[in-house]
Amino acid sequence: MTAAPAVLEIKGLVRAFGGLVAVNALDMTVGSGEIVGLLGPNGSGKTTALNLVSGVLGPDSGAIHFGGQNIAGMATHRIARLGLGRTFQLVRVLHGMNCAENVRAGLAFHPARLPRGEMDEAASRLLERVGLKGSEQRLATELTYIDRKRLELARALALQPRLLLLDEWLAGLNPSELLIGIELIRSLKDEGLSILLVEHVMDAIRSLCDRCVVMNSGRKIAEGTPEKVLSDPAVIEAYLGAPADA
Amino acid sequence: MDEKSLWEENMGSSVTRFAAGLLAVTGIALFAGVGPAQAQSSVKIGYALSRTGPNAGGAAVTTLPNYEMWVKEVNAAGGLKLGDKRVPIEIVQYDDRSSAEEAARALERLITQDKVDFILPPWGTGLNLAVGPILNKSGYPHLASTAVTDRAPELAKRWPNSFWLLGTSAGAANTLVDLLVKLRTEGKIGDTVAMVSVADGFGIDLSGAARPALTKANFKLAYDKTYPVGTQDLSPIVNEVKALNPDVFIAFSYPPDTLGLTEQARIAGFNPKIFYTGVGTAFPLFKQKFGANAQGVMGIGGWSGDSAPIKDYLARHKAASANGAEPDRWASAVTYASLQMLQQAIERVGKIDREAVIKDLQTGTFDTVIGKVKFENNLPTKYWWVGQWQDGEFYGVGPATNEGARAPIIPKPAWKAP
Amino acid sequence: MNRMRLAAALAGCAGLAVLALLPMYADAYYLALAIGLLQFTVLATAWGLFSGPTRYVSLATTAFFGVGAYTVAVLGELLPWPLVLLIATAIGALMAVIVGLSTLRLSGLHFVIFTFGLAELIRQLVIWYEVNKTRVLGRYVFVDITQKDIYWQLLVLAVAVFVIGWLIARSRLGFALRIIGEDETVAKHCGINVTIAKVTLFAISAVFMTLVGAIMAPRWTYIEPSIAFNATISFEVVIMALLGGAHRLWGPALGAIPLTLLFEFLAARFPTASTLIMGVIFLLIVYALPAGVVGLWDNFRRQWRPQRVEQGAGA
Amino acid sequence: MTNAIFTGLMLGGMYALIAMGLTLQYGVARIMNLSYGEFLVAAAFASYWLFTGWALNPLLALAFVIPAGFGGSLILYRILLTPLVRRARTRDTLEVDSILATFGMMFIVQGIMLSMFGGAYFSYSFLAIPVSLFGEILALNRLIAFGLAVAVGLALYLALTHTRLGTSIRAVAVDPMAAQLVAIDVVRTSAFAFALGGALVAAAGVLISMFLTFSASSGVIFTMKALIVVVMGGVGNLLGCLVAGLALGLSESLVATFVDPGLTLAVNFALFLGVLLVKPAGLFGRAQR
Amino acid sequence: MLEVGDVSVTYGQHRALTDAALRVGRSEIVVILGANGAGKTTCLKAIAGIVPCLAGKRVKLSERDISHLPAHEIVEAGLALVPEGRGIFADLTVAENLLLGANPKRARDGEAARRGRVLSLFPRLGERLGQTVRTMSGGEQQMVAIGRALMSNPDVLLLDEPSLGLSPLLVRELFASLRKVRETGVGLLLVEQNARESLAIADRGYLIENGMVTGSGTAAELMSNNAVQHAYLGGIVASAV
Repeated sequence: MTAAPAVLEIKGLVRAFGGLVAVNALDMTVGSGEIVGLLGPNGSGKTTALNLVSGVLGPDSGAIHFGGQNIAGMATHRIARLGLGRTFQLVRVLHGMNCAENVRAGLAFHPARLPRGEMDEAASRLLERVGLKGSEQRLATELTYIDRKRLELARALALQPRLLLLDEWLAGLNPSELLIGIELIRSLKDEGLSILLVEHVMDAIRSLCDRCVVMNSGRKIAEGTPEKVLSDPAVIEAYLGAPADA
Repeated sequence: MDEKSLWEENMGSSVTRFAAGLLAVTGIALFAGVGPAQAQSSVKIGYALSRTGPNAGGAAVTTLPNYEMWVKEVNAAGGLKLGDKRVPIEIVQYDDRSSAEEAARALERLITQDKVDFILPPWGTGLNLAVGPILNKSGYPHLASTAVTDRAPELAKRWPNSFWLLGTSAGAANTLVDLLVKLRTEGKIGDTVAMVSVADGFGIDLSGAARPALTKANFKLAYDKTYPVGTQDLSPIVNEVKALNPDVFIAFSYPPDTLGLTEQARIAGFNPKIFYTGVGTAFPLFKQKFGANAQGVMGIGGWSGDSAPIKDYLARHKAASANGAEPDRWASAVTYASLQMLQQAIERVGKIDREAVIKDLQTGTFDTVIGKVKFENNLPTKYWWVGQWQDGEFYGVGPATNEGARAPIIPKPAWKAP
Repeated sequence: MNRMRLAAALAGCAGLAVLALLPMYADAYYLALAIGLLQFTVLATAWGLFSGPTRYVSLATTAFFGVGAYTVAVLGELLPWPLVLLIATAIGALMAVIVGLSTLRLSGLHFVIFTFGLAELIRQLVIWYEVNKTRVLGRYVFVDITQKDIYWQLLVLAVAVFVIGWLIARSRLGFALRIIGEDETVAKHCGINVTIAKVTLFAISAVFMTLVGAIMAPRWTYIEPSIAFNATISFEVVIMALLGGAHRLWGPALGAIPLTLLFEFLAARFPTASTLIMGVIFLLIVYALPAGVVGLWDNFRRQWRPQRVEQGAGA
Repeated sequence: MTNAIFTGLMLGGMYALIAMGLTLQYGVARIMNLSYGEFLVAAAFASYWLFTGWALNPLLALAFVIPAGFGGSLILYRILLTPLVRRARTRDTLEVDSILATFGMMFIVQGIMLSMFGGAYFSYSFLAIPVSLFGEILALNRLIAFGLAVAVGLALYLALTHTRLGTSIRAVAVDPMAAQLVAIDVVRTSAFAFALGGALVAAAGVLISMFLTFSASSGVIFTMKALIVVVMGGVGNLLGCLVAGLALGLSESLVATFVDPGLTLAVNFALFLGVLLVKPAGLFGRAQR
Repeated sequence: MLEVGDVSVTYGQHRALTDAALRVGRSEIVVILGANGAGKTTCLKAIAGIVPCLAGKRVKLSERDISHLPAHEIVEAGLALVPEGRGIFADLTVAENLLLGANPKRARDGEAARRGRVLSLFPRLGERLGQTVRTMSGGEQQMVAIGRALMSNPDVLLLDEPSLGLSPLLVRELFASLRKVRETGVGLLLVEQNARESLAIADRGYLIENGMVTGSGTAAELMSNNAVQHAYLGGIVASAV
């Protein structure tokens, strides 16, 4: 499908909660330097899929290859150290810390960590990168919703990830912010980062994604370019419901 | 939304002021508590007792009523006789909360802050041992009247100011075994013995001493187990022992267990020829709970219930305590006797001279409610180790050579329905 | 700023020197009181070291304390004192690692009760061992250690617990723990091995508790399980640390010191009614100080800081 | 063997009886009541006082002590605990606050009992008569306590599962936030559950005073026992309480009979710790917490 | 029937809702549209009294002022909320959840009849009365939640993303049932992702952006409103519809 070697390769992934199969036989790949959108209505299993990849949950069956290693069921911190950064659907920043510390949380614990002296500089650089220049000393609680999202992204980038999981990172941004956000993600791709994007904002998906995978009720129902999947009748039905009957 | 926990919440400033004030007042009050030394118009006597915690039950029965009664009596008579004048006793008392550390600190406070003239010991073996070095170092006489330890002779040597009035567990065990041997020779009992003990200092020491003594005397030890402190149902033990049908049942138990074992034995109809329990058998509570069924039950301790001083002591104790509580028939009388000894020693010396008082205690003879007492190497020569409830009184029956010893009722009469 | 720091450091050293010389002029009682204060300061601070960042309420204090005391009771007369302390450290750390690995996945109250049960279990096993193997329950500790020695050792331990606490706070471990305390999920996604971080901290905290037990043991000649594994110690330490404020290194000490003094004062002033009064005062504190002494301090600072800034601007 | 089982069941029934009130207080009202044992001992003292002073049969005394326990707990919750409940923003905060507050309560209740009765041991004899059951001799008073424990446990279990009030109590235990959505006054229901727990602990106190020796200082033993049973059975679950109590009682009596009475408490704690390691939420606990 | 004004909510420093005002009439279905995080859910919770609001909040239900009532009394007054994530008692059975739904005193009369109506609305619940809710599928849990809310005999029903996690077929069934509910005289206020379906059954709608009500109109107006399309539906409508 893609020429570039896959950074993430998921095969036959299954995870059930009680009677509910949240992710059902999911296959997908994210190629190197590729942005893949993971789409689907709320409750279709996207976040569960992300949680399985980042190790928050262990799969019932299936394989997840990340950088050539099967990480299915591996502890989260080990996956993170392999170079996987993520943001959360409900933005999670470290409220009691200032912005610099929030970013340092990402800098301090991965294998290729910097010497202490360079840490502050790196944190400032990352803050600037996401548009929070000069916010080093501000407490995370004092930030607006948008800025918390930026801060969360900076923390994920601090891990120097090979793959970035963004869980509705653009949700809730106003139109002008959305443009900035899209530019930011695109620039990350230009730096060679692979990104798996769970998103509802279709403008963003259109302009960013190389490929999309659409899920519904735990299953993959479509895959392809944004244009292709967004015109797929099955996708439209999943999203908007079948056209109302008379 | 961030969840803040208790230690991060803030609060109103009035509350702040209140709390700050509270702490400040506490601090001031604490240091104001360090009063100036008093002139010698009274004899200051201090003690720390377990008012709370696991030891409180024992201290409240055995020790506290005697301390209070003695002080009241002495002061009613005008006080301690120092030379030719009488000086009233002034009491300083603390709660050691049943903790060795608190007891140690309370005594250090009595010695250095309150500068008391004499110190009465705490209740129980552990606490008496814990405060031993402190009393020794500062030269206070230490009349341990509620401690049973096999190292008593050694401790008495190590701390010459200390007197161990309840003796050693070996003494207790040997007396009991001697009595059993005598009864066996008389053909009154067979040679099967069942023994249980509480897994605490007291039970372990006593069973540890009784075990070899019984074996040496060729008794068959059919059952020999321990149970943890705080066991709430002892019926498995009683049932199992009953099935073995021993002639003699020995329990080195704590008061709640003593009551529980006796009750369970009665319910299960376990009626050996000798039924020996304790601590607690000698408590008035035992008689109160079991009434006529106490008849023939043996236990640790005892006194010469027929002697006039004891009868008088019993009457005075009843009159002095709240709601007419009786003393226990073992360490209570010993505790009171220890106070009498202290009093006599002080009065013979005639002044507050602790060194001389210790000397007098080591060498003198004392007339007490438990008879004449004279220490040898800081240990008394006579103890009551085996007592028995006979017609509503707990008489000493062993050692049989003691003055006032009664003949035991063997076998124990059958349990009656309540 | 640097001059301020220097001044603070000098003041600290001076204070420490005063404390170190205390046994020279304090009488036995004040020495005993100081020992009590140090004991609870170290215990509560060590408790806060672990429970502050992780928010686990541990009632295992007395388990470690008792193990320390028993190490001394068993080995105190056989081996040189530093070696005894070293062994106590090792036992405490080992026990903490085993307990930590098996229990730190429990949450909330379950951890509380588990740690309490653990202390009781160890106590029962010690009793059973003594009863069945050594046939003597109580052990006598006759070692050549004076009250002053105990005081100095505790003082060293107190300094150590603060220094180590301070170092941890500045270390990667400390940073990791702050993140864990804020959000464990985020911590994992930052590559932090949460289990190792927690267990390490639990072990460090446990070592201090074990050492306090070991150092205190010679104070009481006689050790038996009910003395060494006294459950009230666990409760008092929790209460002190929570009262002081467990999320700051120096918070628990601010609870331990006034409460120890308060207990002492009540026991001395109202020996017969201390329980009742203690209960009432305790309730008052709980209602009046919802955020502990540290909260009081933070609040105080919050109220004053703006004014200070204004003054600074004006100058 | 049968004897050991009978004894174990009776003991276990007693443990369950002691713990049932706490499982309501903690499971529903979310108050981790450290003064629980003190209330139990207070009820035992009340029963002792009524029996020795007024010659009132302890079983009749239940008629006075249970309402007093209910009323007293209700007042306590209203005055002392409601401010904490209102102040608490999360369940954890309330837990810590209630631990601290009831720790103070523990001292107060104990102090009052000390000043009223002193520190001595208390015990009296009531219905301490042997009855024969399946060839085994048991004490009638323990048998009655066991019977009442099982009866009360089952009755409450049925009431909680089969009545509207019971269901709303469980609703508060399961999800206090959602309970508001069905017009349940969470604070009132919690107060009721706490008071019901108080009534249960009062009943337990009266019943165990018939055969256990107690003193003003023995409350903490009962608190701890109750806590262990509650946590082991699953917080807020009466059936779990009964099962855990019986399991502890049986293990204690079997170990005492066949292994060594010295190991009973160790085995109790080991069993408890074992259950927690395998099922952190307790035998009947809900999976997610 | 329901009139709301000046509702503002802050979470810490973050202002989630500013002076929201809206109105729901009798037998009316009103939908709130807006992007994730815009404040829709907060708005419903504030009306239902389960998040604390800043001073000045005005909520009137059937001419009665319920602004300052605690949450459980708001239910008693006739306003029921089906929260996002359903807020059902997962450890209890379906029957128990329905029983609890009828807990308000206003719901006791005619409980049996109402229960019959709910079960005919969601026949699947009738088959599974004894089942613990936790073990049911997402759609079934949603039915329990709505059924439970209906059991309280509400005048106004607030629904937070009722179609969340439901298959298209179920969504259609659900909206059909909501229409039936409306026919009984109940006013409905819903927050929905599923814009087309919800606007199709709605009478009117409000648009929330960044915590503020920025627009309102009839369903038809909103359907063709550019701002709505942009803020909420994004490009997908433009391209796919």
